[in-house]
Amino acid sequence: MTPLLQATDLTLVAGARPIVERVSFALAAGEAVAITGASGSGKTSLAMAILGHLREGVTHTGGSVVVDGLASLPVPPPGLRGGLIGYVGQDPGSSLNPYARIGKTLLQATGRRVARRERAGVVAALLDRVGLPDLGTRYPHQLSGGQQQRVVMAAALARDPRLLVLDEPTTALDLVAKAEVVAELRRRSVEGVALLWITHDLGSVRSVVDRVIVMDGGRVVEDGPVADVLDRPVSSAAKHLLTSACTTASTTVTGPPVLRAAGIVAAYGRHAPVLTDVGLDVRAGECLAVLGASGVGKSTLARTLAGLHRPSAGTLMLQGESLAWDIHRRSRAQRAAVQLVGQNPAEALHPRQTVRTALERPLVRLRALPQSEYAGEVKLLLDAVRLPAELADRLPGELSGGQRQRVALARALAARPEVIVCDEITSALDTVTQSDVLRMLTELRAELGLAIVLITHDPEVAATVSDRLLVLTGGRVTRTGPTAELLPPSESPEQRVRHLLANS
Amino acid sequence: MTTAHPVLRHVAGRLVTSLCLLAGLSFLVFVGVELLPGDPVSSRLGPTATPERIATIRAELGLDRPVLTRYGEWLGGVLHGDLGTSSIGQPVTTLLSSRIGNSALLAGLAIAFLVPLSLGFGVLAAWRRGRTADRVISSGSLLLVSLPEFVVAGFLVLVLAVTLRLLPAVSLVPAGSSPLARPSVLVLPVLSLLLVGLAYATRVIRAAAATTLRAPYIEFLRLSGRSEAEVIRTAVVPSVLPVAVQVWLLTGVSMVGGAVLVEKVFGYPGIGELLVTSVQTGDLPVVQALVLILGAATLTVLVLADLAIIALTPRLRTGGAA
Amino acid sequence: MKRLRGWAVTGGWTVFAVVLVVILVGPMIAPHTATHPVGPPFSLPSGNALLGTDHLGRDVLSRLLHGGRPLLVTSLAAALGGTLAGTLAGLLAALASSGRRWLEPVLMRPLDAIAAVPPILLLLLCLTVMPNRTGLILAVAITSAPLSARVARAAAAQVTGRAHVENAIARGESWTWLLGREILPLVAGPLLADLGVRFVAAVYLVAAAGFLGLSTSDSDWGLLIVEALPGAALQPWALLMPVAGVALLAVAANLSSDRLAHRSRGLLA
Amino acid sequence: SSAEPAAAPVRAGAAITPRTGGTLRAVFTGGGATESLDPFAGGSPVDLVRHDVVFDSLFTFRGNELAPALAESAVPAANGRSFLLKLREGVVWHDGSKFTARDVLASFQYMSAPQRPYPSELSAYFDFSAAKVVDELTLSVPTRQAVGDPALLLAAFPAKIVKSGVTATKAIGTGPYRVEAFAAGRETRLKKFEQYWNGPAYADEIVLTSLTDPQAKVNAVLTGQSDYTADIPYTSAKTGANSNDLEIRTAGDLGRVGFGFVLNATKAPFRDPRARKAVRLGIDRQALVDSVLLGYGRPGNDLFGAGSKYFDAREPLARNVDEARKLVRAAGIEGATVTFRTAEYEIGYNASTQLVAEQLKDIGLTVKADVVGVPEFFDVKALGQTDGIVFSIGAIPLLVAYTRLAAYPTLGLPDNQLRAAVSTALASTDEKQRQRAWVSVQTVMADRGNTVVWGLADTLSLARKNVAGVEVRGQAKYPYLGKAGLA
Ligand SMILES: Nc1ncnc2c1ncn2[C@@H]1O[C@H](COP(=O)(O)OP(=O)(O)OP(=O)(O)O)[C@@H](O)[C@H]1O
Ligand SMILES: Nc1ncnc2c1ncn2[C@@H]1O[C@H](COP(=O)(O)OP(=O)(O)OP(=O)(O)O)[C@@H](O)[C@H]1O
Ligand SMILES: [Mg+2]
Ligand SMILES: [Mg+2]
Repeated sequence: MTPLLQATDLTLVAGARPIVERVSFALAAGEAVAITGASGSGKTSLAMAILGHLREGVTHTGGSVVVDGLASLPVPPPGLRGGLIGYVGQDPGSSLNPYARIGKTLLQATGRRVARRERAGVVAALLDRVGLPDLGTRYPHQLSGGQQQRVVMAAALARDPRLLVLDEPTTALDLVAKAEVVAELRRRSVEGVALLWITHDLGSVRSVVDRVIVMDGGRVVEDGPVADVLDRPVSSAAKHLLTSACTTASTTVTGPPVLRAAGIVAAYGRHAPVLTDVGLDVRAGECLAVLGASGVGKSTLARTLAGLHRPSAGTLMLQGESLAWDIHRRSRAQRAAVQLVGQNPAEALHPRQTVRTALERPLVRLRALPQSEYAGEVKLLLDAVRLPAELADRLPGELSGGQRQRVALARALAARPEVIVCDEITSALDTVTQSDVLRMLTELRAELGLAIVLITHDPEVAATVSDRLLVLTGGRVTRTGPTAELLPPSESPEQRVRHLLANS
Repeated sequence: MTTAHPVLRHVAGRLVTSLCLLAGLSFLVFVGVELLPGDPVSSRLGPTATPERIATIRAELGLDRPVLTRYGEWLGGVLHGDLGTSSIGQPVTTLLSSRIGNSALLAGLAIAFLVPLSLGFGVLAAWRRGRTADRVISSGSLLLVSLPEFVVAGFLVLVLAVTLRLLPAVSLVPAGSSPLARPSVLVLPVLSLLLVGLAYATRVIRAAAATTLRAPYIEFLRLSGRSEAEVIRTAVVPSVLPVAVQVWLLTGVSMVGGAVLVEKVFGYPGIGELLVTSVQTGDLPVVQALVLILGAATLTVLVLADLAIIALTPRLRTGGAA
Repeated sequence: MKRLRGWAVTGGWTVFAVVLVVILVGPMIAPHTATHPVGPPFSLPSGNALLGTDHLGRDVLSRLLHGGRPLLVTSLAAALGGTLAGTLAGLLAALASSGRRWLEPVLMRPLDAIAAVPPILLLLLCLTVMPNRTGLILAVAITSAPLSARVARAAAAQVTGRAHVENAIARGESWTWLLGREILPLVAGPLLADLGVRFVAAVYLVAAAGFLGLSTSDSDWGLLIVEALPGAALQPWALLMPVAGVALLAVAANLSSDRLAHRSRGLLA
Repeated sequence: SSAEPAAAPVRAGAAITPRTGGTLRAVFTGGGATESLDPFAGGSPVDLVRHDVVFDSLFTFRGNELAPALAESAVPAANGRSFLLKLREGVVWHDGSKFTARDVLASFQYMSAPQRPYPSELSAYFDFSAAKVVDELTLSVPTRQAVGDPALLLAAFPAKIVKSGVTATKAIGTGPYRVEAFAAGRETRLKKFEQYWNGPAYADEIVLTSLTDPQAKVNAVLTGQSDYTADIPYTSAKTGANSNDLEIRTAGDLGRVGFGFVLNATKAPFRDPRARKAVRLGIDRQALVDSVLLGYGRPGNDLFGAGSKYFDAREPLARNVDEARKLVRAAGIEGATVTFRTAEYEIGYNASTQLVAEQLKDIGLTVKADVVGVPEFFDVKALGQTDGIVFSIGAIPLLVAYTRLAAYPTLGLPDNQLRAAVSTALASTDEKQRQRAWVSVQTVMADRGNTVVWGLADTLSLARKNVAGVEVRGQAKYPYLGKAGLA
């Protein structure tokens, strides 16, 4: 039987650098395969090539991809996309048409005409599949990151494709939501849909996929049954990825809070408030994790603290002095002191500015650094987030998803903040890079007394790095206290979440 | 709680501002026209008038009184619906009534064709960027843009009317009837206005659409198998509309009062030429009335254009920017 | 196909360069003066007058060669001035919608008022106050600013809410950076298209001003076109050549700005 | 070469006479919204053509001779301080009522009221407020100064007779056509008035169309939308008609317009007669005729009023650059810069100024063309500061031409002999004496005058060949259609 998907010696280059090198693998109908690999190892490039698409600057120099007997490159045959292959991109934030309401996007994704009367029902059903309430009348910018990601998933599932190419489809999801999506995908797989699932989170796909492919530096370094690869990895890359390393002892930091917020009420337009009476404080050198389900208002809280969203009530203090909510009314020092790393790294970087420019601007505006030191500082910053220095002169479009995320983080660090608010900054990172980055943040806490507000849906991450925890449910703070108490190391992740949410 | 509320408040505010602008404008123009070289009386009487007679007539018409006094009187009249009397003694209202309709008709027709055509050509050119269709549309529109409207109009007359005899060369409209009674006389004037406006609108829309087509969500829509038609319809067109609407509305406004040359070439009875002759002969009451009416129309359209930006930009519409 | 495109672009640059050179050295290589009659009016091209003569028997070629510079100085300056001012106001207004709401009406209402005055009146008023080239440039610039402003604002409204703009605002970037580096590169396409059209419009407004007795030169290309129109059937060259000149300038400028936009990836989207 | 006319224009349909019936469609330059049915309000060519067939004057011109119309005679008193006006019998108004002396008296008062946009200048000569009705058909009119030939003035200035007690815009006249429909700036439909005193007209209906663009007028006839248009541009004439059905006509000698300049003789340098003479010798008349008029015309002899009675048709001066240079040197103005004021008031004004400026370079004068907009052209203050102004006068009576020039302090020639001769020509009741006075006036003007008339421009029209009976009475730009029709 010929496989549904066959990649043979596929080679893609960007400039002179190969980003996918002689990749060969096959995928039978109904088979589920996970692809994993370090950030920047060529996973997204490979996925796009399967769909017959090359990003600007990337060229196809050899090999082929054949799907259902049809070559995707150089020009994808009609019906390949959408009908045969459903796709979920890595960047949900910039995947949705900003001019169409969610309902319209989903109806289009069904690929057929839906009678006017049935439309609302169809949309609601599609959203329900991925665990979302009826958000059909919203525009993409009115959704939280996790909601956007699930909408994209719902759109990919809408047309019953035979192959699903999923590029890190659960990075913005909390465990409950992730479990729902994974369950839905498992159902699909059982029904005979082939899955090609790019992920860093091998734990949660284990129950779905049959095989795992590990990529490193554009090559396939390992390809085997899931149990073999996960439990007995051969390649050093795979070994490396699978030894999740990061463990930092949580400490109890004392002293006055650097940032203290109280009584925050925040709403969008005339909708009901997203946040009600939320307060938090974080001390120098402390890491406060904010945990909560998707769409609960975590990003709203982050944006509010950063001065980008005006709450309707609440007070804010920085180093014991009152801090204005409006970014325009903050002084230069105050702007530098509180930095935000946003949830959507694709939009956070100007598409026409190089990484270097992005990193230099905070140096120019917020730190009085002589120009001669820029180059050195940029190098240091890139190094801190584990990015090679040669990336400095690339545009965001020429970076992988994880690389962009790290550039955004480096840009925030460039301001030498006292408090850094991180909104899901490790979601697109493989375990190795993730623990590197988290370790780096921990070092900064110790060295410079940096305070961190870490927004995450991943209790694992919260448990590893944070000192204290704040749980948001229904727009309110429902639990707060030392991490060790709220997330006892003895419980499994699922248990922890159930536990936390049930108690609130 | 309705969402229309803040928008209504915004509109009300804008209308009040517009009224103030209009009042200020009318005053400035009243004084400004006064400053223009040439004197209404001597330019009307021409070379046969002696300086003494000019002086007498000026006094008779009250033109020697202070500007402020005359402005006050005029404004009082306007508030009572009286736009004054033209220098040859006709009430300005009757003078303008049929012509305004004719001009609006001309501009309206031109816009009715302009909107779909410019959108179609502009988006098509952007979509086929660098291909033959784009080259044809881009260079065609560029060429048209470089030609002044009187050259375009003159060329159309020469070919379609004088040589081929397909259409009337001049828009003869019998006394007492409207141009609509003889639609054939509208074709060439509308076509001339359309071509010039079309070139401009197409270029701007092409550029806007080309920018959108490089956005990541377009790439994603394509990757998820949306047909090109769908991509264009649901993503590209909505993204160019805010800009396109500005161009359409402002072009339309300028066609009402600014179709001077086209009106002249075709002898079309609109207000563009009336405005120019009135300015040149210093027929103050007519200029005043026209500025007032065109100004009011323009400001209304501008408010609409602003609302269009809000209505067509999701972030603004939902963000309560009104 | 690719080869052909390359040729077209090279061709565009070449034509642009040739037109520019002609404009710059024109007065020096012109066989006659711009004003002296050299033969009977409306004579067709001959050895004496390579492009024939105009309605007064003046050499069309020489007038063309003399007329490029004033065209560039006046019309281009006016178009640039108007588009720049309008764009600046429009972008600022769009940007102000996030923070300084009061700035929007302050910038846009005066432009609305200008748009509400018929251009011909505006032109006359400006020229009465300042009856010289500066006045003319100013007048043409003022009439074109409102439309540019609106195009710029509508385009910018689509991008001002993006996270990278917010980030730039948050780190206290100056207006110049926000406008020039964050927003302009993403909306430059429509604005460049607008500029091209403003330039052509300026050419003919300047020519029209010549007929109101306010000419700033005696052989501006726009003026040549207006003058040649009545006799176009007798001596088409006198009309065609300056029209072609204006068109070439517009086409070539647009071709190369398209190209520019394509190449300078850091500046324009 | 293209300087030759495509085909020599023909004299206006001389050979054919119109038949009765049919609709004549004619296009004239319109005045847009300012057109009016009131003969003392609308002043554009189409207005004047319409006024001419709807209303009658007391006297009119036939060629350059006077002919009685509503009046039979105007007999001046011996001292010229009043005259007795005898009116025609049996004239009826369009509404059927009888025409009487009271109508004429009312018209006099109406036309001279200063509220009229174009009040008649006759009140400068006649004291209408003191005019008296003598009987049903006779009036006596006192004058403000001695007037020897009142009929000439009554014909030369607009003096249409409107019905007493009826608003002039109702357009009730005594002319051969009455107004059926009117839309300012667009169209007038005229119907034949069967009870016209001079016998009914030929065409049943005349449709007058207003257009402002000269090329549009030509296009209307070329495409068959109209039958006739007057005053077409020379470029159109040269391009020729596109069908055998059409012809280009000339109004002939009497319909020519004198094109030239008036020099400001009240200040240097043209206060000096040698400087004025130098300009006359320095210009190349034939070159101007060939360029500005495209050859449709002939050189002028520096005197205005060609084609009218008493005109001195002497030979034009030949160009003599050496002589002119000598005069310039003698006047001590070599290398001087003078300003000539110009506006495109008529087609060719700006062109002729530019050409003359080029020509006068040869005699050592620099002419700076002061191009202004049409509305400010006759600005009195500016006229006083300029050294010369471009000017044209058609075939109007010399009396009118010279009074018009004298009305502007800086256009009239400050010369006592001239002034005396013009007053004599106006006041004298003796034909011989008037004739001598005009000879004297024109001798002064030819000798040391300040007018430089370089050319006599043809007035051309484009007509379907079967258009007949179009007459020139006064200015060829607005011909008389009362006797016109289709053959
Ligand atoms: N257009 C481009 N031009 C140049 N280099 C590019 C381009 N696109 C991607 N790259 C580089 O190619 C490599 C592979 O990118 P890709 O997006 O496929 O990585 P990835 O495996 O998906 O990483 P991540 O897990 O971070 O998303 C990266 O090093 C990236 O910087
Ligand atoms: N502009 C907006 N208008 C209306 N509602 C909005 C808007 N932006 C976000 N929301 C809603 O507000 C709620 C909170 O959004 P927020 O982005 O803060 O969630 P989150 O906790 O960050 O979720 P996630 O983990 O999925 O990123 C969501 O339900 C979202 O749908
Ligand atoms: Mg990726
Ligand atoms: Mg979020």
